[in-house]
Amino acid sequence: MALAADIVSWVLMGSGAILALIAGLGVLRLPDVFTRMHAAGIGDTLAAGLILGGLMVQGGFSLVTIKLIFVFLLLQMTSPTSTHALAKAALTGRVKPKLADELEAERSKR
Amino acid sequence: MKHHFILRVIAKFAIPFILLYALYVQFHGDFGPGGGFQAGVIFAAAFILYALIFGMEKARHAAPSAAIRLGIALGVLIYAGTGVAGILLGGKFLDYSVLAHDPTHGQHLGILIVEFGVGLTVASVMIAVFFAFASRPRSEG
Amino acid sequence: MSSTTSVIAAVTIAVLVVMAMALARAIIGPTVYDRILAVNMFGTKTVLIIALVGFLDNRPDFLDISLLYALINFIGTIAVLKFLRYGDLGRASDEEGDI
Amino acid sequence: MLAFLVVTAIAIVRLRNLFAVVMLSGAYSLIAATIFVILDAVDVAFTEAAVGAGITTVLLLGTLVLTDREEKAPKTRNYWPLGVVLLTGAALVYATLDMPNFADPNAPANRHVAPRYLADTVPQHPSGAPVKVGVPNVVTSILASYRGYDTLGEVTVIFTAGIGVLLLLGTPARKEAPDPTKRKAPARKRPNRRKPEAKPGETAEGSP
Amino acid sequence: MDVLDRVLGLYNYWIVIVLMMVGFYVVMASRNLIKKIIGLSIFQTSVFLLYISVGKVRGGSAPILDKAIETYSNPLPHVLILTAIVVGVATTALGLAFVVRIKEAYGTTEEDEIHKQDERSD
Repeated sequence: MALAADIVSWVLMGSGAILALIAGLGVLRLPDVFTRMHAAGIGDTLAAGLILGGLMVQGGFSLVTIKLIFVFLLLQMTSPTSTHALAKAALTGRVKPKLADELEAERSKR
Repeated sequence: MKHHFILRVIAKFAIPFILLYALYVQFHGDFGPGGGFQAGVIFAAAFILYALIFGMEKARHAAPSAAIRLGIALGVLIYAGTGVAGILLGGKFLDYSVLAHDPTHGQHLGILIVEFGVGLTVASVMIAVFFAFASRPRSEG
Repeated sequence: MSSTTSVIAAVTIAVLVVMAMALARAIIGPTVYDRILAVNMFGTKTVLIIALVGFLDNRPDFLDISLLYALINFIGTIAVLKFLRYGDLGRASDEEGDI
Repeated sequence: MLAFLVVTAIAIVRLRNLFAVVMLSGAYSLIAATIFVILDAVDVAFTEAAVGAGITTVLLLGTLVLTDREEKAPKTRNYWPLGVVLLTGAALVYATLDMPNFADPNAPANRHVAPRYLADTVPQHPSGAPVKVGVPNVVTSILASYRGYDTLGEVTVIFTAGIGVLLLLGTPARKEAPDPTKRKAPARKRPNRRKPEAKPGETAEGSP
Repeated sequence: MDVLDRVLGLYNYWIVIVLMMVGFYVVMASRNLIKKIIGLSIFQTSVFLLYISVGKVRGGSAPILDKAIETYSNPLPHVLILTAIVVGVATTALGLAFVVRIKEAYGTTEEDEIHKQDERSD
């Protein structure tokens, strides 16, 4: 039973770490703010959630797990919010999405 | 940012928890990391978030400047007053052992009160400083 | 237990690498939004690092700190974004009341 | 982590956009706090995270709102600060050669009073038996009990700084703001009195 | 081996010195007052780091008493730095308030322009 829990937590943490790495690569390599936001936003939320979930399984039923749940909830709440606010600010700012031109071209063709 | 409904909803949801967390940090400082300084800063951070999202007008309403100034002074007064209370009860300045019958309890009580004073002052000063910066009109040139 | 510890250590190293990437983006980022994004991500990863280090040290009581980090990170991002709107909209006069 | 810290610091030096500098100083604070956690100083990390990453960033942003956002490029390049810095750094590195190794349990700093603090007792005043403090967080008990005088002085410093900021920024700017509705602080009744040239309609609008 | 040991043992202090010098350089070389204050806070953080490094004990844990733990790090530097951080932010706030007032009085935050205006008014 303990082994099963361990394995579950390893899988969760490992996939979280891999996702985090992918998100990091995306933030480093993608061409403009909005595409980077995809990498960062989704990667952040899901990777953080998975890693915290793995730790929760490690912690068992205790105060630690409750605190972890709080951290988890807070992250799930605030991270998308700030990504949303950032996207909105970037859009109303001077930044133009890189794919906007192609989108326009596509639309005019139709 | 009138259209930021998401921000508003999230903030409305989060601020009570931040305040509660500040109180937890304040009074749990004896057993875990935390204490007056940290709690004060977190408490102030909740007000700063409120002011950022709902505007200075409402924030001033929530924390009137007279109350903040009172808080600044009162925190220091609580700290020093605890010390004086030690003298009056027959100890030395800031000697908490005489505050209760059992010296250990006295120490505990003294630490708790003093931390409360610290937290009050820090929170009030941080809120006051932020308000001073945020509500200052921008000068041209 | 020891294999779990090594898994946690590996995850910690991965998160450190991600932090390095985010930091690089924050330093080279061409627009301010890139920097905000990277710093926000950096903060999230810091939360994870604190939690992981707590488990590595076998003293996971210190999750309070990572809770605090998540909070502060959020507040910082909101403050920065408000500042940006503020600057872009020109002068301060039309703001403050309804941001 | 230490390498991160150095990289961030150097980036702060190189960048000229003050906004980016503020962002990076927030990240710098976070890194420092993480290092504090790794070095077992949880309380310090707590404070550094809340203060450095939260309050200081917000205050710096508030200052940037009120002042410029770009640093102007220096007209002349000056090399003497670099020289002074290198010289001082070399002297300090030479001085570290006498320091004990990192994390040495027998370093003098760790053998002087720390064991007494960790024993969790205070000597009672009229030469009685030592009193148990009974507070598990040693940092808190030192802060409030053993070194209560320090902390009292320090609270006074914060008090004074708060009063100073209020004195500096609580009064209105000398130049009148172009838009009277912008001023909204109820604590500022003085500008209205000191504004004889304002039209009556404007003042009425300014004080709803 | 001994040299390597010393280098590893002093590595932390050297990082502290590098940071301190970076902060010092910003304070001296930068003409912008806000950047000077940020440099000052870098300097401060390096001092904090120095203290905390001194207080670390090998194999020690965070100084929160627990029955299961034998060695703790030295709590005294933590206390000193705890207060120093809060005092640091208070002084930073005061400095920033001064910068705002200077900006209002002179219209700039660049040091040399302020000097120029001072000379002109003499």
